[in-house]
Amino acid sequence: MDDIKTVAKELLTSGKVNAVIGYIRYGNDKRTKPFIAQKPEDVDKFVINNFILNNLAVYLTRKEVSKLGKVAVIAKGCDAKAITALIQENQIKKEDIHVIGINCNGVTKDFDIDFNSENIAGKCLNCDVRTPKLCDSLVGALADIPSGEDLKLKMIRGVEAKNAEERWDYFEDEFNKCIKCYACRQACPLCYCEQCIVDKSIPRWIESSATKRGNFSWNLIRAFHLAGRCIGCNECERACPMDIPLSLLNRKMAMIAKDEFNYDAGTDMNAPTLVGSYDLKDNEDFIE
Amino acid sequence: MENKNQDPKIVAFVCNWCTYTGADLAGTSRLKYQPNVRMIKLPCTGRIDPVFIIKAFEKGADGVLVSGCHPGDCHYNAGNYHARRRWIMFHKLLDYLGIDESRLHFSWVSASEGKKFVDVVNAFTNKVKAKGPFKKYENINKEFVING
Amino acid sequence: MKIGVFICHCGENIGRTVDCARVSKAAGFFPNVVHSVDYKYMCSDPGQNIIKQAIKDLQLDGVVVGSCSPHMHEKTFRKAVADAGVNPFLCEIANLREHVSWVHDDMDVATDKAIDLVRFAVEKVKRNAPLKTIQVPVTKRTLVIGGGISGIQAALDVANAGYEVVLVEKEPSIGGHMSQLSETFPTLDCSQCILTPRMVEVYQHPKIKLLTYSEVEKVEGFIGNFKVTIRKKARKVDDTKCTGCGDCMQKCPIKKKALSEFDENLTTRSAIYVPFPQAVPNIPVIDTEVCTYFKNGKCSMCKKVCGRDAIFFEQEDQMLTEEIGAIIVATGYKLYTIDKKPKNSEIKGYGEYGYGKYKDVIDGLQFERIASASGPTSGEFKRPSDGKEPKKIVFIQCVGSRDESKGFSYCSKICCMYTAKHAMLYKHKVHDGEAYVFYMDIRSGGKMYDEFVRRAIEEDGVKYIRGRVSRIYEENGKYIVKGEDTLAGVPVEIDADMVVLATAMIAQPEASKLAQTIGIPYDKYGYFVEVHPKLRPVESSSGGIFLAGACHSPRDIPDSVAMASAAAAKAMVLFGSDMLEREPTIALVNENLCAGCFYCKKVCAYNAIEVKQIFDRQGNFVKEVAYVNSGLCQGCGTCNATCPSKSIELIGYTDEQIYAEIAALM
Amino acid sequence: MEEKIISKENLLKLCSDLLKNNVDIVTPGEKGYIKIKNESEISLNSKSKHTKASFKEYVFPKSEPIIYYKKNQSDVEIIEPKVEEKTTVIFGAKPCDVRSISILSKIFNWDYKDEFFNVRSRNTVLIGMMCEYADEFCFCTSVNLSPTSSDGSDVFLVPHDENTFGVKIVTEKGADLLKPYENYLSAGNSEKTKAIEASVKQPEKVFDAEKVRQWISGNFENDYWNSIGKMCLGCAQCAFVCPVCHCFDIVDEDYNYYEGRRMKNWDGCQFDMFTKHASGHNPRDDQSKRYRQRISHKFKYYPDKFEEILCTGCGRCSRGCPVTIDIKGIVTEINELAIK
Amino acid sequence: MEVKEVITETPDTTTFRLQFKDPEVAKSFNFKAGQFGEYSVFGEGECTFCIASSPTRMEYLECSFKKYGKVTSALARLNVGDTIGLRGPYGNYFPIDEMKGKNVVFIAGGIGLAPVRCIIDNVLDLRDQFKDITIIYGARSVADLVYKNLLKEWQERKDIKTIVTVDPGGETPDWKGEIGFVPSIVEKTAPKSDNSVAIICGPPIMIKYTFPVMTKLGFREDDIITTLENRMKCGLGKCGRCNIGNVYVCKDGPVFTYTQMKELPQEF
Repeated sequence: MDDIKTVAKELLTSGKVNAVIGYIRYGNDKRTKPFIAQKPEDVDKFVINNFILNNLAVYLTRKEVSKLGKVAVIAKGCDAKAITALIQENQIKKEDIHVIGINCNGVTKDFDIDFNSENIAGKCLNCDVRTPKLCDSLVGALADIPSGEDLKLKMIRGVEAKNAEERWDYFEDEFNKCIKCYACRQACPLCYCEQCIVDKSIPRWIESSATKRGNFSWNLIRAFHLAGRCIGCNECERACPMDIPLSLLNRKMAMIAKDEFNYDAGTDMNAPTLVGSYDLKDNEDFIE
Repeated sequence: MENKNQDPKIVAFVCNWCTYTGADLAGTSRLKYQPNVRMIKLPCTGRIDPVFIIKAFEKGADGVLVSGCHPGDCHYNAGNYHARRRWIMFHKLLDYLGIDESRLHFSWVSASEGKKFVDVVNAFTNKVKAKGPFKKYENINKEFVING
Repeated sequence: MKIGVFICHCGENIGRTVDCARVSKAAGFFPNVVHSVDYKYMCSDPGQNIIKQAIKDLQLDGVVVGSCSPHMHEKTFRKAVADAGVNPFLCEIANLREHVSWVHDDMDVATDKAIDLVRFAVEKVKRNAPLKTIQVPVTKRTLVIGGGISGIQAALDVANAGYEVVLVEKEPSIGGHMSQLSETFPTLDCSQCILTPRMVEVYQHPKIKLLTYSEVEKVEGFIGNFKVTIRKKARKVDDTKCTGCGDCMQKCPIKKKALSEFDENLTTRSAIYVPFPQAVPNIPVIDTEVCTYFKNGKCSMCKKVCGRDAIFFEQEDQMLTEEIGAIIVATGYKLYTIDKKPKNSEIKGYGEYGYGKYKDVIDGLQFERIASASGPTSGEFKRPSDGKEPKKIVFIQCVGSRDESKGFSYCSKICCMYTAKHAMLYKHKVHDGEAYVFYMDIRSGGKMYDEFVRRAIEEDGVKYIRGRVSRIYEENGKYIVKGEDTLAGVPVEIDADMVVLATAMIAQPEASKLAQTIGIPYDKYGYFVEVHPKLRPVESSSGGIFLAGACHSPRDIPDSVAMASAAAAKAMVLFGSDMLEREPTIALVNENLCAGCFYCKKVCAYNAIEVKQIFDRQGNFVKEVAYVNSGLCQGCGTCNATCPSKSIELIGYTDEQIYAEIAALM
Repeated sequence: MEEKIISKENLLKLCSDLLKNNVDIVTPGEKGYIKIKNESEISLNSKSKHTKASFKEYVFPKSEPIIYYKKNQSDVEIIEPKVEEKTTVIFGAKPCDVRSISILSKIFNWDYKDEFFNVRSRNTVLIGMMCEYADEFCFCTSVNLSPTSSDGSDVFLVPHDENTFGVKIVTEKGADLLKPYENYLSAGNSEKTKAIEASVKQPEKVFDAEKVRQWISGNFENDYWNSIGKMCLGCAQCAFVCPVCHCFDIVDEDYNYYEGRRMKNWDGCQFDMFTKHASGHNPRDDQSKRYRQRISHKFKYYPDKFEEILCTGCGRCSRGCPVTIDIKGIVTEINELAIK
Repeated sequence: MEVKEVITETPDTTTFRLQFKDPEVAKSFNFKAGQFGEYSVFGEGECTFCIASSPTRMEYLECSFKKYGKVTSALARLNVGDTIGLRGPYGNYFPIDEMKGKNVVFIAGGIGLAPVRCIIDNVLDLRDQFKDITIIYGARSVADLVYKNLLKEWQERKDIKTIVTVDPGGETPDWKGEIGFVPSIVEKTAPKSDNSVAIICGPPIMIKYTFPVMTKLGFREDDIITTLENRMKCGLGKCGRCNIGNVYVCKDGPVFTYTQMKELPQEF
């Protein structure tokens, strides 16, 4: 793993960047945590393995990090998609960051479990960006990754197969677990609003109470605000302390975007965004 | 034909230039329609945010009607195109979440389509009436019942 | 905040189905409502005085009027409120007439609905902000789209008033359909003789910039401040050098390949051509579809003969932008082509009349060309097929018009008159000829119009048969016209030498596209729609865009000219003041909350959102935020709905106001 | 303290009886602390990992109405909701979780007494169970608790073997609960209990809370806080899953035009909005300041005021943190800084 | 409580004169100068500000607020006769008994006059128990001055010294008062510092620059008293929002001396 260290060290010593955001091991071998290296010697702690779950793009829009000046960030393919989307949405400028892409060999669903076909994260199974599309330098080598069953897709199909009433009941129960800690929002690289709509009090569109009604609206609007934007890193679901299967929403929305508009979020930084553009031929079967 | 107790409750979000004016035309033409719809006038369908629809359901609407200018006719050139794209995503999301699709109706009604306005309102009112109260939403609102 | 509610009975109009007293009583109990009354006619002077007095007596700072549609009297009431010293934008209208009393029968139910609507308005007005109208400067230049008689008239009127005009015509010459006509009804004066001087006047007018062979590509901006992009199509002839000598056309080896549009395909023209000899400007264009040079590069005869070196094969389309204050749309009409059934159309057409199949079955404009002294036959009546003089002509009216199953349900208005004219012209020249007219009704309203038709029948012996023609077929060099005389109740069969179809006037095929480009509504036929059929017949619903001539609906020359002058007058009214007042419903950015994703910018159709950089007190860059150019913003609110954090809000329709309305649903 | 023995079978019978007698039973399971419908849902596993969230919401709900109001023209009628007096048994909670109630009751009872909390906690019987789970995030011993501490429990269970439990009856409330079911209990074996307790592996004590408190007092402005603030994403997951975080928000919600309720909702000091004034001024405008508040409140302010550390060492906040900000690690580092 | 009178102080500042609907409550309600209340508009929420009237004048309560957020906007819409909720009084209060027999200096900026006005009125009602009284009040502009009538009344009184100032640029052509920022006016006025107590309230920036001036003038840190404003919700020392160090502003404050404030984490 000298590669990442060499690259990161070079970036820091040459002064090309003021900080490198990467991963360090924490606790046991099956856990990492994000780390911001500001001194060349800090990068010695950097690791790249199958437990680098965090999407570090989330740090790029944070005021505490942007204060640091130009930063480099280690990005898996999915993370690089988030960076692309952030550039599309004017949150960062390509020239202000340095993306250290990694040839990704998949990650686990969560920390503290073995990396194998059972525990591989769903997003890695059919990944088409194991080599990030957007990167300034690239480290690591691709290796075979375990194949596994895409359980989340299966769950989505399962939900789709239910009738409307069952679907409502299912989501009502899931959303009812929500405690409004907003970890999903904070962990999302694309939730960068200065003030979330749920915190807006004039008017309060979404009730901040963790009641059925407030939870339903919140989860619905969160999914809608990410429609055509979510790049599928699944950090929201991992961050949720109540185990609400948020990817069922986000992924479904991405599937709709693909079906309806052949749109993939975070693949082209110059492309028009899904919401914000239109086509004269957009489907209007449902409009009388 | 008219229902005294004003149920179901239907909220309509309409644009000022087409549907609102179309409804005016229905009035000038003295076309009768069912009285359940309460219209909220907006400048353009582009102004209609999905949260409006959610809020209307939260506040007890049994149905929501959204209507504006036909594609190409937008007073603001493209507001309805942007709106249409949002609605595509939104109505699919609602459907996925199990919100009964038939409680949300999208339509294009131009300023000259007083008759179509009446038809849309009547058909939708009948549909919602047949469905009865929006039980699912009532259920999540019901938590609210005063227990003091 | 103290709100007054004023319920109007509108005579009986509201009062008949809405219990206005109950509405005003209920409204009196709404929070913040301190005064609530009803009155017979709120919009009348005494009615307005009730409002003004209440404002003064009770220090109201919000007013709700339950009356007719805001589209009717919002302005009236806002002015009344302003007269009493309250900001006019603190007045809201509840539409109790068009949306309640006129559409419901049951009084209880209608009254309940009225109460709800008043409650919405009260909740909204509570959250209205006192606003000031926005003043924007007016560019005192007019764009006239279309160089037919309507466009010419409008352009000349505006220009003669001293304002600059840009006249855009898509064909190589101005003149439009009127230049094709022979004589005009009811006076039978020569069409070209009265039109040509006006065309020349346009060409020479110092205030008119004439752009022929050009089309409007894009219209941005708004009333008083349009930015119009015009595509000046490549003529392949340098118009600054060309003198219009015509040598090129003489020498052009292509003579027969192209049909003359001006002569309605009855003759041919060269590849480099002017549509007709009196064209303005008299500068040819090269039809690159047929020109040999453009096909295989072999010929360049015109270039060789041009003494001025004006042929410019490499010329490309040019884009011009013009700053414009008002737009007059005068794009005219087309005739219904009946030989082919239009694609994806429900129109079935009149295949049974054989138009397109039989050379001597022609439409009205073709007949005009034949009758015209400048036409292919120099005004002599010769039929297209063999050049023989037709001895028996059948004219059929309402081909396409007033016929929903085969064409359009409207009346094309001019056919009765021009058919009478055609028959008359024919009879004047072919004294032994017979002219038959099949008609449904004769519609000849207008000064000297009915007299004209009478003259055709009574003096010139044109035979009018009331009834429809079912079929036309050829037999022994004659066209057998089978129809029915519905007055006599007998079938009729005429062996004609020629048949003239008075086909419907229809909108230009590209009218809907143009309407979308400039942002005006159009009806299902493609005709542009006026904002009010009676009181504002020449204005489109988009401010600063006016309508003239047959692009609005079928009409004859005097009507078109009158409408053109009216549109010109409307433009000049706009130019009467230097500044324009605009509704202050525009978007406003909360810079603290804006995260600068610029989704608002993406959805703005007016380029009204700009990027603004924010710096802290020490001058360090903090972030980029959206900034609304209040001159460009039109207040559609699409940005507001798109903004995920609601950091941009449409004043007058803020989220808070809409929320309050929804919450007032109960 | 009286001690008894109960077999697993009887324990489940006991639960079954309680359920029949309209007592709510809340017990930790895979999906967190849940209210069970059937005693078979109970898993008595002292080796299980902590649930993701604590049982805090059963005494201090995530959202609860504190008043209802009905408005008419200019008058308002106020209806105060009543908390249902219904016994809830928290069954098989870990000692660290059990302790949270007594810590919380300090804040809810100094000066004004919060009846919403008090009614619920009064009706809650805590049956704790010895804990044999310790991972790298556990640090109960560092905050003066232990896996075998019955402190805070009304009844405390110590598994003797798979099918037998030592039952310590700690409080009168605990005794009252068990009284009707005495026949399920047999005589205790405190020797065995003691031996088992002694054999439980205790998490290593990694810091001295007093030293930490002192360091915080003198290091309000220390660069250390920035190093954490930089990494923290500012979600309130840590506060919401914490057994003793108790900050809340009060908002009004309209039900319809005339009626509504005033809600008390969990809130967290890591939110930017938490202290933001309406004017836009924010005393804690930076994540490092907010994280400093979190640590200071837990290890200095609360101890200063209530002589109680506002932390039970359960490690939930760290386990669940999306970016693995580990409170144990941080306080240990502070401890090291303090020693230096 | 019922709104009895609405006084518009500035375009965005309003004063309410309130009376209890229930006479029983009115009788039992008492408070001390410096305490605050939680005012609520049902459906919109609660908002915290001090009681601006003096406890010596119990026929009504007064409060003043500036339109900033959801609740204050809703309050601003209310009319005479409308109902609002009040919880309180909460918090501590100015040590009026300890101030007796001393010179008192009141310094306020902007809407910060509201809490100070309460104690000013209180002191003025017991005028003979105090020595020299100086009031220094400033606002951004003439239009932003609150309690204009009261200011006039104070300025006319011979037994107190009242100085009103506006920030440079905020004056109107006919402005007769001082022009300058509050701290510099305080320095210029130089009120007596021995046997004196100063009460200061205003925007954070004003407080920050006034403290050093006070010390320079010789005031003891214990005799400089201010009242803090923090975001509050419960007012009961529970919700954790107003927590600074180990104090809850809503219980242990809002009144603090300069000495106490220096001991707290600098987080306000």
